[in-house]
Amino acid sequence: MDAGIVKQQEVAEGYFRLTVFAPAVAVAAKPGQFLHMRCGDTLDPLLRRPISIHAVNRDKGEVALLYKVVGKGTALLAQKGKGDQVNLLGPLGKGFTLPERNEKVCVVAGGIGIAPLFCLLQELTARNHSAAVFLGAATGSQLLCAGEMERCGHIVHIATDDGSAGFPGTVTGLFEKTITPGSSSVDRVYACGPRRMLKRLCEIIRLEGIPGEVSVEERMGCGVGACLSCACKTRGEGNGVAYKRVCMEGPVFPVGEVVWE
Amino acid sequence: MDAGIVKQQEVAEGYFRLTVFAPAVAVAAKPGQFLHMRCGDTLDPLLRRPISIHAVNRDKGEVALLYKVVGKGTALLAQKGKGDQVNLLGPLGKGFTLPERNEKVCVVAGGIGIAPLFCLLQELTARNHSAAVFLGAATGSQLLCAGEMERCGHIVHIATDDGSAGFPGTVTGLFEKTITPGSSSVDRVYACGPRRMLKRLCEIIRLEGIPGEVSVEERMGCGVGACLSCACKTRGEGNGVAYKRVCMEGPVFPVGEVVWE
Amino acid sequence: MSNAGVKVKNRPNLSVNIGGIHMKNPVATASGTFGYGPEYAPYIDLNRLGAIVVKGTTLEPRAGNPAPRLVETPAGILNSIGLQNPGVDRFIEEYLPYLAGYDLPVIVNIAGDTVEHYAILAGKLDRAHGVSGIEVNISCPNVKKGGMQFGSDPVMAAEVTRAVKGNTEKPVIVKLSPNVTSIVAVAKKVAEAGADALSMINTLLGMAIDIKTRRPVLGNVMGGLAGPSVRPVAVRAVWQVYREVDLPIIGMGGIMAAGDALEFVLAGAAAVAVGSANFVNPCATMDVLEGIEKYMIENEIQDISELVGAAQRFSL
Amino acid sequence: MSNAGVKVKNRPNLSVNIGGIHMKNPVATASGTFGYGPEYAPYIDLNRLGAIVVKGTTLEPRAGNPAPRLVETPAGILNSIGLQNPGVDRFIEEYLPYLAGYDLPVIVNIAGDTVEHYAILAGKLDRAHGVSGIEVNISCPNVKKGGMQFGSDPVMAAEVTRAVKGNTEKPVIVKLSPNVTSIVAVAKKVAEAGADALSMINTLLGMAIDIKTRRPVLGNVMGGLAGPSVRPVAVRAVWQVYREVDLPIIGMGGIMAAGDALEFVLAGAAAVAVGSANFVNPCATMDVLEGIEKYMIENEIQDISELVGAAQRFSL
Ligand SMILES: Cc1cc2nc3c(=O)[nH]c(=O)nc-3n(C[C@H](O)[C@H](O)[C@H](O)COP(=O)(O)OP(=O)(O)OC[C@H]3O[C@@H](n4cnc5c(N)ncnc54)[C@H](O)[C@@H]3O)c2cc1C
Ligand SMILES: Cc1cc2nc3c(=O)[nH]c(=O)nc-3n(C[C@H](O)[C@H](O)[C@H](O)COP(=O)(O)OP(=O)(O)OC[C@H]3O[C@@H](n4cnc5c(N)ncnc54)[C@H](O)[C@@H]3O)c2cc1C
Ligand SMILES: Cc1cc2nc3c(=O)[nH]c(=O)nc-3n(C[C@H](O)[C@H](O)[C@H](O)COP(=O)(O)O)c2cc1C
Ligand SMILES: Cc1cc2nc3c(=O)[nH]c(=O)nc-3n(C[C@H](O)[C@H](O)[C@H](O)COP(=O)(O)O)c2cc1C
Ligand code: FES
Ligand code: FES
Repeated sequence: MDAGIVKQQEVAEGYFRLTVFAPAVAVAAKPGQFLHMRCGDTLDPLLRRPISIHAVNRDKGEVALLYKVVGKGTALLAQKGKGDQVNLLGPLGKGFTLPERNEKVCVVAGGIGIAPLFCLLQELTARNHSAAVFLGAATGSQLLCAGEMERCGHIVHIATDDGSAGFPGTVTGLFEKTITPGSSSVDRVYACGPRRMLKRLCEIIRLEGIPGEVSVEERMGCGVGACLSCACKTRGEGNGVAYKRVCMEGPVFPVGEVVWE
Repeated sequence: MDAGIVKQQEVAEGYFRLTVFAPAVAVAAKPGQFLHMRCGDTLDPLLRRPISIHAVNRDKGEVALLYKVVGKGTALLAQKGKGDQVNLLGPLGKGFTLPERNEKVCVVAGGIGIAPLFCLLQELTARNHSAAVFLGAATGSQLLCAGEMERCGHIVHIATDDGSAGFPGTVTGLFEKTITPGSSSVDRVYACGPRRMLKRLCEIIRLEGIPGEVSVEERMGCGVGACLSCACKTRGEGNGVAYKRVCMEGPVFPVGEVVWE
Repeated sequence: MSNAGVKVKNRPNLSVNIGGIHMKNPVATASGTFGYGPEYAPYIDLNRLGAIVVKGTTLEPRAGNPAPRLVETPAGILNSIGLQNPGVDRFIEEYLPYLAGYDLPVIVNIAGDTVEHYAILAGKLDRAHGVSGIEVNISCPNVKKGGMQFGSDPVMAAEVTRAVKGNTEKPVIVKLSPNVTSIVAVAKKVAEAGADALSMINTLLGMAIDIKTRRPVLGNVMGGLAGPSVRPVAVRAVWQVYREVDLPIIGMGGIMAAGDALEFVLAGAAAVAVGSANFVNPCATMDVLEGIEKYMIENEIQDISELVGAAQRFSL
Repeated sequence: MSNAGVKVKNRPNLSVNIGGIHMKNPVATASGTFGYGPEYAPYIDLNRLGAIVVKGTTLEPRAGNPAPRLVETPAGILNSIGLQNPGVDRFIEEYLPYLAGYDLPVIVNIAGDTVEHYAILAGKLDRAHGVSGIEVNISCPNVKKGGMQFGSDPVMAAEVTRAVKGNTEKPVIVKLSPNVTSIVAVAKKVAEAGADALSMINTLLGMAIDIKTRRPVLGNVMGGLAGPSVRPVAVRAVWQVYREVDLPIIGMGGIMAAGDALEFVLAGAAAVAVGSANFVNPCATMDVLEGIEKYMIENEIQDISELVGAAQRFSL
């Protein structure tokens, strides 16, 4: 479907927030799901690009995306402005499982990984549920959404690789340092970020026996489960491994399911 | 080189006039030469598109192009607007040989063929030389530049295929009907238009023994003479034929040189 | 073209017969790009397809190749899925029944490590309810054993064809690889061995390297190139085979729109399959179908067969 | 990579030796896409090129194929120039002297109808002043006789190679066709026959049909596909040949930018040639060169040879 662009803003250098008018998507969207976006009109780039649903405004029928320009698809998307149309499919994929009312929730985001997690936090806010957010970025200027999350009542812990803001180091380092080992200070973790970060985080929380979910990325073809491109290695039945489709069975997987390599 | 777009106007449905700021081109351009334009930024479309120099304003450093949207290259070009940049090479090719001061000049244009001929007429105007212009189009709304040419003192004869304006029929039909056979009412003819039209026109003027030049089209690769894609069959030495490069030896050829098939 | 000049009053006839498979129109899906049907049911009415060709099926279940399995290339897609599939038995039990609910020919794409595998697969599918035809994949570049090796050698290709034909009454379509010196030579041998139809082309063997990591991008190193980038190669293959081999051809490779499909038909394809285009536009098959019909009406073509191979008339 | 970790202080070494031809950098032009030099002299300093490979040259002058000779395809170019050229004698007399004014290796691409033609061409160029090497084109899809036929058959390819080698002391590069079942098989035979280097790939055989006229677009029906669309096929060819044949490779096919060139180098090409990209950007060769140098500096590579085939280390 084609959706009209309501707003496009560069929120930090190379990071854009795109708001489209897509009431059907806004109604159906669940945190963790994604849209499959056509970034240009010609055969180059050819494929759609998956972008997580970042925020939803059901009243206005608006859906927001937060993305980083990394290649030609996202660069073309960033050229579009208010009034332009953009073609999208979705919402696609399986979202996050929402926590129980009384659970202590931690959200761990590395870089642009905050994109889908913000949508989850938005949902938690609506349920008067606040979370501890661990937000990491390469540098202070790339810490996205921190203020907005705090205003919604979430507690935001910050880490930057270059130490320009908050804890100097990785967000997993900060998380590890902050949670009290062995205690039940965390009931559930949601995470999204670079593969290395997710891998490390999963090690930590499995040691602590904390359940959680991660949103993973893989290169996609169809986005609808037909092409088997987006294979994610997971623990299968028995002790075997099986490839699951990030676009259908994911992008959100239980922490224990993903086989990191 | 990149040139800034000063103006882009849809002058008739599907026909655009694009003005760019390109002082070096404006100074060097000769009527009949062309620019090799990059229409998009991605690999599709891949190649540049040749477009004739339509008008030149040396004082302002501006060059205008007149083009018809026929495929994806021209469609992309038409999407650009004031302030955008467009990459171009040129001026390329060999232009028209200008007439002697006292020659009676006829200009015959079919459809978008008026594009390069207008530039020639502009040059004639600058020399106080007026021409008889035969302007053909499918329908009245596609008769381009007629008013402007009249204002410059040229006499414009009109033909439309559907008879909605001027002579009902082809522009070659009108030309044949108008010139007096055997007389010396025409000293020199310049023409541009569809291949079929040029072929017919060349037959007529060769019968009458009138010299002239035609601007022909061929699919181009490099535009600079390196790839030999733009072959035009011409009468070679002796009685043989030889392929000449439209981008180098053309696009303007003497009437007798082109072998029409 | 006896009807030239006569205005077409009725809707043109788009139905075709591909080696015994009746298709209500010439637009099929390409194996591996359309799953097993349900994936695209939210987007199009599957009943409007000429045929569905399902993902490559093997004797045993296959896990497929390691990620990444896909990388975009200029106007193309390089993939190395590696025939991930549940195996023929689970396919018949769990996936095939869904399609029984639809009124469209189901063509099952099969791949084996050995000639015998192909024969067994053919036998199992022969007995399965709801299979209209078998597409023999001797051209998959993404598996270690079998696959493209069979398709690269005319003699082996013929052997596989005979083995399949010997075990089924159902129409057999052999899918050819473009990674050969002469696709005509392979096609001829396959025709002699009894194939009912040919489909072409499977993907071109290719690869991409990530200059940051300095490694091949695909987990499996090499992959198969598909998409609009390969269309000129595919149209050429159809053109060459049409003139030498008297079997219906299903043409594919980079069909994004109706005009592309018509290129294949004019070159000699009796039907076409839409592959990667589904990823870009989930309604691509329907857009192609409607575009072909529109072209026929505008050009007063009453039967699609008038167009098949029509460009050959002007050839050297 | 003994220098890993050590900051590169001097500019990296980009010079390469291709079978005896010393190139100051690995960026050459692809035959047929760069004319004879003067065409691009207004845009770049020819002296900065690693080498120039001129248009395919034949014994007698050739008029070339009828128009249209070129059609754009998705991210590609289909051409059927048909080796239009003034013939070797006029080439030597009229075109070669221009390049003598420059300090760069001139490689002459030759094509013949028969093995003997190749031999005679080699002899004439051996005696010509200012020729640094001969590129043997046994892979042109656009001529009726010879051309790709020689390149499709390993035995014939070897025969042509031997004939050329027998008639010249100059380095001989054999240009391979991708339109074969096994490019490695051809490369091996050509290497045995004494080739000093290989270049790959020439164009893929393809065609396009105009659905309005219902005819092939190209005047010569079929043509050769080049441009970014074919890059995955070309990189794969270089990758395969590098592992099996011990000759320097000039890689080409769809190089538009430095990153593309580096893909070829990492796959195993010791040098690269820029073809169709010149049409899009007349400074493409210089942009590629500068980009390679930048990559080397950023990655602390002191000599381009460290990168040649580097991706092979991670292969299966
Ligand atoms: C389910 C899902 C949700 C996503 N949500 C977001 C989001 O909300 N915001 C956001 O900014 N990004 C998101 N991404 C990532 C986004 O899809 C890619 O950044 C985008 O496709 C890159 O397109 P491009 O054309 O700009 O870059 P390309 O030119 O395609 O690639 C640029 C670089 O990234 C690499 N690359 C491209 N795609 C992938 C991939 N899928 N995995 C690993 N490497 C890759 C390429 O090799 C290349 O080096 C998501 C991805 C998935 C799978
Ligand atoms: C020297 C020269 C000067 C020109 N000047 C002008 C001008 O001033 N104004 C203008 O509107 N056009 C001009 N043209 C034509 C213009 O270059 C083409 O219309 C343009 O390249 C089409 O690009 P596209 O991407 O829009 O269409 P495409 O998608 O490339 O093609 C659309 C249709 O046109 C056909 N086609 C494309 N190029 C050619 C060709 N060169 N010859 C024959 N058929 C072709 C295609 O087969 C297709 O059917 C000129 C051409 C030449 C060679
Ligand atoms: C992701 C993907 C998976 C494929 N899987 C199969 C397969 O299982 N069996 C098969 O015969 N062809 C397979 N193919 C090849 C397609 O059926 C088709 O021949 C090829 O993609 C060319 O068509 P296209 O350019 O329209 O995609 C696959 C192609 C793609 C892109
Ligand atoms: C217009 C054109 C003309 C060509 N002429 C020749 C030729 O004369 N001899 C030859 O060996 N290759 C010729 N080629 C092939 C190129 O040298 C090169 O192998 C091919 O185009 C792939 O590189 P590219 O994708 O960078 O263009 C030609 C290619 C094009 C596009
Ligand atoms: S992207 Fe096609 S199955 Fe997931
Ligand atoms: S377009 Fe390349 S020679 Fe004319």
